[in-house]
Amino acid sequence: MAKRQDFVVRFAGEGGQGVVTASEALARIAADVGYHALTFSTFPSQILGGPTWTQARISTTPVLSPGDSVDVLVALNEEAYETHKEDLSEDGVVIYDSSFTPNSSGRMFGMPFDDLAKQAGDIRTANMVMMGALANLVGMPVKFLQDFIVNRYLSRGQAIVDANMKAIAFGVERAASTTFQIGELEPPIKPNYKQAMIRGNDAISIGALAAGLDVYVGYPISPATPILIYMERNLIGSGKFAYQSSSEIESIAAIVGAGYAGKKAMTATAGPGFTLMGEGIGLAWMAEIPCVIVNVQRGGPATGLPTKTEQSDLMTALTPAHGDQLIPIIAPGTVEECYYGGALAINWAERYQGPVVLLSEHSLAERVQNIPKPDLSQIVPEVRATYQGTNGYQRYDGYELSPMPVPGKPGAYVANGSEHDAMGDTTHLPSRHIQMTTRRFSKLKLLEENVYERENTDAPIAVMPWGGSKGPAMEAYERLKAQGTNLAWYYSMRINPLPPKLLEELRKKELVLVPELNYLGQFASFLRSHGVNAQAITQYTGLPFRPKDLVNRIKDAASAASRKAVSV
Amino acid sequence: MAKRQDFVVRFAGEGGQGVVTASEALARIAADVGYHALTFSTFPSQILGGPTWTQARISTTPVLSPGDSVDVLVALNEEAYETHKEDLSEDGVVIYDSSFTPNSSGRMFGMPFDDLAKQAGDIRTANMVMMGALANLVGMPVKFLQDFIVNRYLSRGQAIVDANMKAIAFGVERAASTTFQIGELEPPIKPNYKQAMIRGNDAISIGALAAGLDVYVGYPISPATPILIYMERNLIGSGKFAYQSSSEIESIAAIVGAGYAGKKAMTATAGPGFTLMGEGIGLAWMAEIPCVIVNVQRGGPATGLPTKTEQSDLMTALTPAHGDQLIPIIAPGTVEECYYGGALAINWAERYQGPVVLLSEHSLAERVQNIPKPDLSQIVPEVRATYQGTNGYQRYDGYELSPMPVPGKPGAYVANGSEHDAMGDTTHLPSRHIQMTTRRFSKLKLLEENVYERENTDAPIAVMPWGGSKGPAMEAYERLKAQGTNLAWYYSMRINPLPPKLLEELRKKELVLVPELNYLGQFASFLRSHGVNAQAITQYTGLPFRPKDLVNRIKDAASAASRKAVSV
Amino acid sequence: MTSKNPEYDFKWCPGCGDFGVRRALEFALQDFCSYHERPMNSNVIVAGIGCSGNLVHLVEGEQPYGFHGIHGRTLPIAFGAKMGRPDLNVVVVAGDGDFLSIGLEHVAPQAARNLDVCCVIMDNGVYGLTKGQSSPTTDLGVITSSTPYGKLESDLNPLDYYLSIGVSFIASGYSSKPKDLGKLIQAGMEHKGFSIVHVLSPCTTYNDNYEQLKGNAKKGIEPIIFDVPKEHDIHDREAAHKLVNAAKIPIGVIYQAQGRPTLDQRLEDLRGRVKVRSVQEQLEVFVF
Amino acid sequence: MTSKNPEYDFKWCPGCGDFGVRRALEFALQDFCSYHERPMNSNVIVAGIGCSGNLVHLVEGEQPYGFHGIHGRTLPIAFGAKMGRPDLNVVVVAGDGDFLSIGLEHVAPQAARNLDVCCVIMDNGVYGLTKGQSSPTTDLGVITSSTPYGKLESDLNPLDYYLSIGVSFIASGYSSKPKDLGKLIQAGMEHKGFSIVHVLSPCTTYNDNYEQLKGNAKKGIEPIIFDVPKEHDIHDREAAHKLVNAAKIPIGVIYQAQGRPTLDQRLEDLRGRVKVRSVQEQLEVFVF
Ligand SMILES: Cc1ncc(C[n+]2csc(CCOP(=O)(O)OP(=O)(O)O)c2C)c(N)n1
Ligand SMILES: Cc1ncc(C[n+]2csc(CCOP(=O)(O)OP(=O)(O)O)c2C)c(N)n1
Ligand code: SF4
Ligand code: SF4
Ligand SMILES: [Mg+2]
Ligand SMILES: [Mg+2]
Repeated sequence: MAKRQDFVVRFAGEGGQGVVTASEALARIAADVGYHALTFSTFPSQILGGPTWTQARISTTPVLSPGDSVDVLVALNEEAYETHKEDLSEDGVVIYDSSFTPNSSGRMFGMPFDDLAKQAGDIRTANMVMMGALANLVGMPVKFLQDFIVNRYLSRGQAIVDANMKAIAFGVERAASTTFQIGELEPPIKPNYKQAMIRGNDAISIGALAAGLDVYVGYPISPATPILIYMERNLIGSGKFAYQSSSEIESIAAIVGAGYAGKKAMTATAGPGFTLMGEGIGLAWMAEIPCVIVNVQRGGPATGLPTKTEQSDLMTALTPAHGDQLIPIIAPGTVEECYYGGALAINWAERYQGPVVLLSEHSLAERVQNIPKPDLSQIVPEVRATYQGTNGYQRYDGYELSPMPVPGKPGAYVANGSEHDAMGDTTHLPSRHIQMTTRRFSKLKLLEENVYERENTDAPIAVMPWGGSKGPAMEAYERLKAQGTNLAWYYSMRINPLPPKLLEELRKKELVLVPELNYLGQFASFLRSHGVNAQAITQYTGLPFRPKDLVNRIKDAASAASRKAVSV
Repeated sequence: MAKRQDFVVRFAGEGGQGVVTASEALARIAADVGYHALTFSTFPSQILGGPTWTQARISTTPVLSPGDSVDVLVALNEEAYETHKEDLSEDGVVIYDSSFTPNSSGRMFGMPFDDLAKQAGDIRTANMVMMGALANLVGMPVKFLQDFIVNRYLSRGQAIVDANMKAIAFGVERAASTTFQIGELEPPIKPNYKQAMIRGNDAISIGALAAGLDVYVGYPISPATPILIYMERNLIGSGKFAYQSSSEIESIAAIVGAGYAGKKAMTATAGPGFTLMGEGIGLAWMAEIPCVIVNVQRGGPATGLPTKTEQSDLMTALTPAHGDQLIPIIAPGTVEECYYGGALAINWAERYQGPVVLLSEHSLAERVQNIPKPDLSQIVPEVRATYQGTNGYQRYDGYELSPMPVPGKPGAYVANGSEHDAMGDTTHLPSRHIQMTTRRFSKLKLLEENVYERENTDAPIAVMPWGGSKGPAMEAYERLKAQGTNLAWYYSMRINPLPPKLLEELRKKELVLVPELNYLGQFASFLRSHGVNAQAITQYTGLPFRPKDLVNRIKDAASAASRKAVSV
Repeated sequence: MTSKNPEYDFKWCPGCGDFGVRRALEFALQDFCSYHERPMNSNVIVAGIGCSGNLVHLVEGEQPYGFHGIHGRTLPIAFGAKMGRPDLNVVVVAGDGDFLSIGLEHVAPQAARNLDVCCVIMDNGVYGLTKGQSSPTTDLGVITSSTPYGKLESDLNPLDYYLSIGVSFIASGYSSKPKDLGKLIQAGMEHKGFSIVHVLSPCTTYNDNYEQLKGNAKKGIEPIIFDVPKEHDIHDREAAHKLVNAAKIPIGVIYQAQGRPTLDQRLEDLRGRVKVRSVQEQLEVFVF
Repeated sequence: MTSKNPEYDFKWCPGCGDFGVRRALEFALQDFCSYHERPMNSNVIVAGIGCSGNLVHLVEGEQPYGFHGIHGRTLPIAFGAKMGRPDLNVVVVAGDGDFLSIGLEHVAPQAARNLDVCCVIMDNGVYGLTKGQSSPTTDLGVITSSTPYGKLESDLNPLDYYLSIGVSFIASGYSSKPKDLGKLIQAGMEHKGFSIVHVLSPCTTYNDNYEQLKGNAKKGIEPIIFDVPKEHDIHDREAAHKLVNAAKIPIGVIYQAQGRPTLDQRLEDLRGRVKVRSVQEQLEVFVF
């Protein structure tokens, strides 16, 4: 039998049982030895306790989705077992805590994690008991685990190292005594480049900082809070400012104020906060003030599903406020793109002098993944065109972008949210409204960049996911390709403006299938309004797509379309 | 020469010179004698003074647009003359105040309005001096004016009546001494039904009241303030409540609270306030609470153009908040539809248990027009389905609408803006999010009504305006028809959900031309996302379309499309 | 609206002050209903977003109506519900973040209107639900997840704030004495007008200040709360002003205004003064 | 930013109090700039939406920067501008509706932060620009276009409000004495911290109360304003509390806190305490 390319381990229990640490540790260990790893978690909305599960997918090649099913389920209590057993793959194995006895049998065995940890000398090593058992089940050399322990804990004393070693041994022993195996994992191909193990939210933060962020103002909200916390801790140098606001309305107005004053400014929020920011975003568009709004999407509408993932804020992000506008949007699809997207958003805002929305989502925000170490040298922070003259300047002159005066220097004007003349004074002249509207939209051209992914472009039917659905869609696409299905692949994290050449290509397709996590098929609808025959493949469960579901749904949609094409 | 069917008189001067009263008086007089009349005004945003103009269009048949040009310009100062002279029709006449001398000559004559009024015995009769002159120019019998004066002023004493009579005589005299005429107006065909002379905003208010409105909470903003003022004055009976809020965020949450408590509740605002209401509207959608939000559109974005007209809030109105939703929208196109639309909005909200947006706009809000007296008996106030059982009821059960419990009666539940289970408790179960999302969207079906206008439906190219552009588009359509152009006509004030049969028809069209007052072509884009080959004819000047411009643009667009069709 | 619902997926942490507040509210509602012989379903609880707001799902026994909406908007929702239906007893439950940060704008207008609603505020000096950021009542210099180097702004004195904007009934409570607290809440409900019962309700996970509140004689920690002195005249605004500016936090009724009509009373009075026109009559104004 | 711009289409009504406020602000800006030898373009005026906010377009002479944004958001815009650029002198100009109704939520947080911004509030007791609706400072019972049967809620006492939330400099001014008012505004700009100069600036069109303010001896009308007594100690918070709760309205400096650091000073202090890591160093944390 061929060796496995990847496996998924899910840890399920109560919040507070170390479930999150377990999967992150597993991911970290796997990455350390050269595998590719990616975690996925959903939390209950309660603070302590509550049913919690997280998983790690370990693979020999880079993967971008949580996968289809679970190969090893570590169930810390009966409820966890009952909830998750149906997600097990065919040859999946359950390791359960001996505190309960599952009411069925099969490929499963129990272990007293805590007892064994205590025997090993430290109750906190229960994790490593699991890890040992896992290593045995998937045929991962125990040496990797042991090296990890030494690296991590030696500084805290030999006793801790020893306890962990013992814990691992107990785990290995118990698993070895069963006959189960889930298939040996191929050995890792250790990447020859430097790597970082990072969460989507942190990647956005660092990307923005790499592009020169000066000011951050945000209000706590799941799943965007980690960006606030990152900034509060790190954005503190001279000329820098990070602050928790009293509301999202304050956040957006504050970054508009900072952007006006010459600073690169950003906020991050989730749906409810984003909606509250609408008026301020409209102001930034109208008064032509650079600023970046990160919306880490969660399930909506209203307070919605704060700890679940969804891609249902696109329509609102395009026109968050009344009046004519179409806000530039970047939607990263991977943790790596969170970094580059964060930087690009800052650059776009400076370049076109207006608000830019970065649409991330819960599943990316909380995902820990090893990626090539972000390349700081690839980010060229753009510097806004500023007025350098000595006076008499008309800030809003003409039908295109013009340099922006900076308070404290010559060029005083009124940044104005009412329609205005060239110096920023309020006016209602039709000719001015025409000029300024044209001017505001003309600037979007500066953001048209023909950067996107394309593959097998001759196929009449294309798959084009957006945002966090990229991973599962790509995996589905690869499988369909392997099955011989003729499909084109397109992907762009630039959502608005879309790369013009991409749009041209899409318009020529018979059908463009858009997997997206919402009810309305929001991106597909946006594409249709651009003259693309797009059709959404939707899901609204609060969870990411599973590649295997997408395989089926893409296949069905594609063949329905072909049948229709024939019968016409 | 055939007699004229209509004429347009524009009064232009400084705010405070009675310009608004003049055109409304003219409209009222004309309507009194059996003509159809419609005013149009734009105000400066300053409070007193400032260049102001308003006009009245008088016609023998009902008209719905301000027309193309000006037949008589009454210019009260030089600036007014200079600004408006280019809008004069070919045989148009200028009456100017003798306080200045125009720097050109032509069909024009001066009169000392104030002096003549003083001579007539009352400076306030300057209006009637103009009216007398006008009557003479357009060949309208002076008797009508005299009757109007007697009706209006007799109760205030004979002296006032006499002064007005004299003023009219002075006006007639002076105009008669010129050789100008703009063509005699056909005599009126007095409608045999009762009429009302009413402004769009008042029509909305009365429509909503006719449908049983209980609670109104609003914050002042142009051009929606008159609805607040109407309600404060009139919605005061037992069980009724009208109040000025401290902000739009308070307004929306308050009407959601009232709707929850069993009341028919409404607010009115303009773009900036509407954007601020986004989160509250999303809450009403999520928690399934009936309420109505009137958005009287003005120029946007941001503070925009508070005293100008535009139709640029459609996209925001469809998805005012994050998350999946598509808010029902009614957009009245005439003053009459303001009345019926206001009532329908209340009914829709009760019927589907959720928020409904009524999209009016500045030009309708401020328009005074004579319409058939609104028929109260045509409005059947819908009564929300309420829970009548005695207990154990699950408010959010099932995939479709269910009766709503009313506080104070059995059926206690939690109205919840977080995703919830059947009793309204917060939950994150995927199955619940699927059920509730389906449920929320399924209710839109209850609003699908096949009520719309259609004409010449066999033509491959259709014209389909929306909202306040209905009037100019209809006039353009009629002219094109008269010219023999083969075009279909569609119109619906139901914007979302669109009448299903209408959509079916539109999908079959080669091209649907959508005149709309915005840059993006928002409704056309919405139609394209529904699979209709729609193309917008846009204008973004803050002013309504002129029928003659539309005639040309529709003709051009239609023939470009036909050429393309041929060349393919 | 019952802790036993298996689909409902939130629980307070062990020891959370909000348990006591819930108990107190249950006492208050029950006593209020039996005293006035009104059904439990004539009460509406409007809840904020936060750990505190989850109270609305956790009331035991006979169920009041509830509304769990969006962050910071309890008061305007309560405003609409109450003015639409003055017969209902409307109670707001919210946290310090919900009520005094994002929702702050809504407090003064209701005080000015003297809206007849009772607010029960659970002040734990922190944002609990979002895991420990600073709130308006967090002290200057305190380290939280969002103030890693210490909070840079002063704390708001909520009781002083309520007093200055004219809230007509103000009480200060403590979550660990549900019976006493229940009485304060009941008094707030009985009060005709806008009442706030501001409760110190510790967050054991992110800001466990039980010891500071109650004191610990052994460790030599003085309690920072004290009972409102018996002789305090609750109708004396200046005395109340002194009380809320004392070095420690008073527990009890701080202030009650006398003779101020509520908004619904003023509205009722207006109805007596003004002629109501039917829609038909209104329409006639425009007919010619 | 000049009354002579032909495209600019707004004018105050004759007699509007805002003319005087504009004049006073011009005095203050000029004196402030010449005293500190800083250019006029280092001042930023953040304006609210209302007749009052139009001040930003009407400043004569050398031009400061301006921001005329959206209704109610002057303070958060000023907050971002000031904290991004502490070297700028940031001045807020807004009306009673803009600042105390829709914008009310933003005042207390800036007081808590002691943001170094000076606010000039033009209180005319009415919404001028939207043509005469009631505002938070309109008295109970007053008839306006939105309160046809009399206002049903009490008025807010702005000075008391500012005091209770800890605004560190509070002055009360009157538009008809631009020289005096200019001095108050200048003092507010000089104050290190959050300062509010609350100006009685009558609306001749919708709420002409000049006579009540100044009094009219002939008609036997007593003025409702009085000068802050010479002996008033502006650093005494309790004395200030008495002053703002007096039967009439004091004109002058009401209160100034001493020794309270501003937010930018606290931030500067923090920078001294904490090690700043470069982005490169931050990234290394994640590298393995
Ligand atoms: C508009 C909006 N912003 C932010 C949030 C996220 N959020 C939920 S609860 C909360 C703060 C809760 O603090 P508090 O009101 O003190 O309640 P506690 O949890 O401490 O009881 C925040 C910021 C949200 N749900 N909606
Ligand atoms: C979000 C929003 N709501 C409402 C308005 C309408 N509006 C403009 S100015 C104003 C009130 C102005 O009152 P005030 O601040 O007292 O200024 P004044 O005109 O009296 O100087 C209102 C309600 C708006 N522009 N934006
Ligand atoms: S986090 Fe704090 S406030 Fe929230 S439930 Fe836990 S103890 Fe209570
Ligand atoms: S309406 Fe009042 S506040 Fe506005 S400009 Fe006129 S006088 Fe001044
Ligand atoms: Mg709290
Ligand atoms: Mg005002």
